[in-house]
Amino acid sequence: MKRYQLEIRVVPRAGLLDPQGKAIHHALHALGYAAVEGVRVGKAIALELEASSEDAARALAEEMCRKLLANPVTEDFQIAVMGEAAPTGRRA
Amino acid sequence: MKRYQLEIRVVPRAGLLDPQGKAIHHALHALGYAAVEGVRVGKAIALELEASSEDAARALAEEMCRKLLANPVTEDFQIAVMGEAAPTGRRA
Amino acid sequence: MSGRLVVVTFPGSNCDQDCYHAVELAGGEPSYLWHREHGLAGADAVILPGGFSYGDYLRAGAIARFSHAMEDVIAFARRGGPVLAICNGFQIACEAGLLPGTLIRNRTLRFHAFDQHLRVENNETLWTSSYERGQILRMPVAHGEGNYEADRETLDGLEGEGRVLFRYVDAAGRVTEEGNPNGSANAIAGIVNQEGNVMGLMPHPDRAMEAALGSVDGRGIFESLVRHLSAVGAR
Amino acid sequence: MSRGTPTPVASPPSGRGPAPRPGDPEITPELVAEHGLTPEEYQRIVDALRRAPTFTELGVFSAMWSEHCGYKNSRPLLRLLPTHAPWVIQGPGENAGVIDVGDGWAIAFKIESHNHPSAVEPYQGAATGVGGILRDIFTMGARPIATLNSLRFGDLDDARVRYLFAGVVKGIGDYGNCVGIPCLGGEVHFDRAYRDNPLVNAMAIGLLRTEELIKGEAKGVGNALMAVGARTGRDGIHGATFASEELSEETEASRPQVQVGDPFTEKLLLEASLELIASGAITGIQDMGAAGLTSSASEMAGRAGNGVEIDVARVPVREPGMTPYEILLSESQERMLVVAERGREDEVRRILGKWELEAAVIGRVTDDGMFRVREEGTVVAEIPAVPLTGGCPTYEREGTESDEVRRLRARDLSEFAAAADGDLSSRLLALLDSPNLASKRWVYQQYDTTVRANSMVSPGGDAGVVRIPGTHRGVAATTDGNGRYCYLHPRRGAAIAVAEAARNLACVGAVPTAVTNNLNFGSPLKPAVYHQLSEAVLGMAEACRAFEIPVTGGNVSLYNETDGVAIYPTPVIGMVGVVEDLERVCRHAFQHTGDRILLLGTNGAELGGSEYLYRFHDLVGGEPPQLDLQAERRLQQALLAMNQAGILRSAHDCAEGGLACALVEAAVGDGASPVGMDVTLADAIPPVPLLFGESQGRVVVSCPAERVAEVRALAERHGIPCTELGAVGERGGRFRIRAGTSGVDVLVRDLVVAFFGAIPGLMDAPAQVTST
Ligand SMILES: Nc1ncnc2c1ncn2[C@@H]1O[C@H](COP(=O)(O)OP(=O)(O)O)[C@@H](O)[C@H]1O
Ligand SMILES: [Mg+2]
Repeated sequence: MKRYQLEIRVVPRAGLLDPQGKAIHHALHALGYAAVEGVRVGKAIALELEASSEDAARALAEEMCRKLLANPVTEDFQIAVMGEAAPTGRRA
Repeated sequence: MKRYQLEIRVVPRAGLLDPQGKAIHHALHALGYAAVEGVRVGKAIALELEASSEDAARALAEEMCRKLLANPVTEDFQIAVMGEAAPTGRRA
Repeated sequence: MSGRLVVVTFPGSNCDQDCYHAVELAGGEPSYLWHREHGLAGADAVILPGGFSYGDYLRAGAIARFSHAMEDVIAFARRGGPVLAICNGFQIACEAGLLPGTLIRNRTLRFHAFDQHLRVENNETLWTSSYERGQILRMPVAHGEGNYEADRETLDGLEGEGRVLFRYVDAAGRVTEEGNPNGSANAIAGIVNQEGNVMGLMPHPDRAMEAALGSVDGRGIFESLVRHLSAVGAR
Repeated sequence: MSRGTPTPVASPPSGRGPAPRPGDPEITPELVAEHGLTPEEYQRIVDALRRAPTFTELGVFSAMWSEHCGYKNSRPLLRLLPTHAPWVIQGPGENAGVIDVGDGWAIAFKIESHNHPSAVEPYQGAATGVGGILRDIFTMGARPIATLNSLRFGDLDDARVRYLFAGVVKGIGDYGNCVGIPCLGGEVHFDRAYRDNPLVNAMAIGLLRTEELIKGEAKGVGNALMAVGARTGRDGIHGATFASEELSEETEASRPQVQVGDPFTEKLLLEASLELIASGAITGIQDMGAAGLTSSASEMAGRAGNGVEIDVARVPVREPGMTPYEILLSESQERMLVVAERGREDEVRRILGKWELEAAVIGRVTDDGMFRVREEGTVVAEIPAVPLTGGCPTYEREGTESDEVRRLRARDLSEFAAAADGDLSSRLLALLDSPNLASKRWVYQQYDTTVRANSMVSPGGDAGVVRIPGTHRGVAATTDGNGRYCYLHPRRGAAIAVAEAARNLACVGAVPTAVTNNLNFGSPLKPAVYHQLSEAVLGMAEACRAFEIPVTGGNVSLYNETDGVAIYPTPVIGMVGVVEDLERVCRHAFQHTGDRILLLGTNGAELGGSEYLYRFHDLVGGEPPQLDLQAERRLQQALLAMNQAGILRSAHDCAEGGLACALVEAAVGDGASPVGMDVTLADAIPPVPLLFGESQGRVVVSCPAERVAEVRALAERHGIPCTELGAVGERGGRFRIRAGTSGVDVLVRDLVVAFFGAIPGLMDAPAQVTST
């Protein structure tokens, strides 16, 4: 078993209302960033887990997203395995 | 000017308590994912902007993070330029 | 005999006592079920109360739905047992798939707490039988994530089948921007599932049970339920 | 104060102390100074220990002897406050004050400041402030039933101020809402004096059966000290000392001092603590608040006259490699220290476990009066508990009033009084547009005010009222304070805060019963500030004596300065009252068209310190309103008598903005059904001070026409002037005030727009979004 560091993005489905993204979009325009478009705000979840291989780690993370981390009705997710984690896992 | 697609992660400073990460960590353990550690939750912000170059885009995004997107006291941020955006910028 | 209503308490529930008290006022028999326990045997109806189960971390209701109690509640609902899901309970019910759609952050991104007007859209349900159709109610809302969203088909289904029971309106009873506290699609405040036995609503009937507190408009929901239970001669 | 420099401390004067811990810095005069200790104070430490302290011990002393924990500069003054009354169950000195409210019920209540944390990080600073005050309440065995808050910010035209204001309000709301405690009221004031040093004072009230009271005492030698709740991290190390330093460019950059609140864990801790106390398995419990484990353990030992021994290696930590210094001084939130009956530790673990919380035995109660800390085998700190908790030097300083204030107070205001330039209606509308006078609905609609279904009067009126379930009684509460009055006349200003709070309570029909207070001031090392502090305490004491209202606790926040400039002296009064009969609760809004409107009290020609002067002449000056404590007392009694007789339809205090604004507030109510009004003022006073002056001792009441005689009679019996002003008009009608040849005449709808629209108008622009 190895420890892997993963970064998961959970983002609101395209087309679905995103009040936070909208507010930030407005705020950025108000601050003068006129060329900013398509702002979407989701969650960035970083975690470490044990798995036999990178693929196994990814599969495990996918399962977690389906079960808990993402709302199947409204959110999509992407998983990035950042490689092996430092030996001592920081406690959450 | 070109349009770039950026992905920004805004994450709680290391060492600061992350109650949300803690709760998700507990929940994942309760669901049987015993080997998960170090869960940290931040914001995943996706946006498109216009800039003369990739570096210019990154610089602009950094400025936005400092001014608005990240809380300088409690959060760090990372910026990834995902390359040029599809011609029609999705509206937020 | 009156109905035995079980109020489920999750870590972070904070309207469980309010619901318990509301059931008493409506003439039902309340009891509590701790989220870690099983035990809906003998229950005639279940209430998922308001609050911040698991701090609403990740998504409101996302973590609570995995408790032992919720396994039973889901089974109970599938058997046709009445489930009243208020505020955070509504969010939990959506996460658990007992109700369609989802509740996202309020349009303003701010928590809103004030008295809100609702319109009874359908009074031919076990939840609303003691109201008039079109009746205007006033009761507190108190939530940060009450913005009801669902895809077109779902919304059309809800509307077409009369499953939108309560809608946000202004004091005059009209559906308006200002009258919609959180930006919910179609100003939806409360819905039922296809079978009609699970109702979710964001406002707090449990806080509108006594004139001394400003409104008795919430009584109708609890009284309709209790009346229904005694009618079907609670099992 | 400081003479000489500390003798270099190579070899301890006498006795063997703990050996210095590898990696600890050497104790130098610089290090001592960095810990906020003067050379004299350091010498006292050496004397108390009969040797030089270790680095860990120095940290412990500096926290316990900080202003925040040690009350160095305020304790002698606080002794002047009246603290006794037959109904006082617990006075100052515990986590919170406790009073008897009848039928076997008691309430615990206290106010606490989180000014500096909120200046650095408004959201977390305010949130953790609420968390701390709630723990102070439920560690007394009381279930929190209400919160209030008192806030001060700069002017809202400043983007940084809007950011602080929005963040603080959201922080207070998100935390209290999640724990599920209704907000009953509070206040917000805006003045440039608070621009970089906002004030965030949070108050909480809890309900308990008198026999359920428990204290923060380490009783029973051999009993176990247990750390319960959240794990210990590197949060806010030295926050206690930090809270007593003035804000500088440096502290702006002091990131690690931010503490993050977890209201979910707090809610679990609340339920678990009350269950623990009910179980009888524990003999004492205290929040690990300012100075964390250090203050809770040493104070609990001190109160019981015992000692404690702690092994830091057994404290559950969030991060590896924490030093004893860090573990002892961490201010991680949502942690408590409990003393468990020997042999019942598992029972404690079981109860905490039910609530998904940890409980770990970290030490024992001893009989040697020592605060002893081990790291596994080795002792890292060994300090006599008494000097540590009680030995903090206190200072009585010389105060002198600043000439500038004397000049400002002497300022002649007649030019402004005269300037009634034509249209008073537009003046009134412009005044209502001031955030200080406008409705604070934008604020309190972000707070859950109805959770627990016991709120009888929610924010928006003179005072909040929450009922005591199963009785006809209720508890009323309010917070009040006016920094401008206190700046111009600290003693009178503080007395006015007490008088206004009592008036607010009497208006809703509650008997003013007890006070908690928060003293927000600049640096006491400055004679001008020390003068403000001592005078304000005297004013508070005088008023509380005159009203026979005891002070059961409070909090002192000094060094509220930015780059050497102090905030206004801002004593905040949190007052609770008892409502004997909930049926009689009276609200501030006019109820019925045709009801008569009467004024209790006397109009004056007093513009000094008014919002009118600040708004239209950018001036904080003149004599603040006069105060007649005996008349105030009689006014309170008259109101309560009228309330008893059930003859009032509404009662509303005249405060900031004067008579005109009080009438507006009564006419617009909560905005849902505003009513017109027709009032005539006969006083021989120029219209501006008559309408907008802030004379004290005035209340606007309304009653049915047939009750006017009774109101007059009761007023007369109490020696309170009573003038009939006019009548309540139609729904949505005209709002008329006739004052001599001039006056006000507007549609009440226009008042509603100005009154409720002002703060949203300033706050709801898109660029407000903060990252929290
Ligand atoms: N920060 C706050 N939190 C909750 N309620 C508030 C706050 N600020 C003001 N309020 C409410 O707004 C109303 C008006 O406040 P204030 O002008 O101070 O009243 P008064 O002058 O009678 O003391 C009161 O009911 C008060 O409780
Ligand atoms: Mg006030």
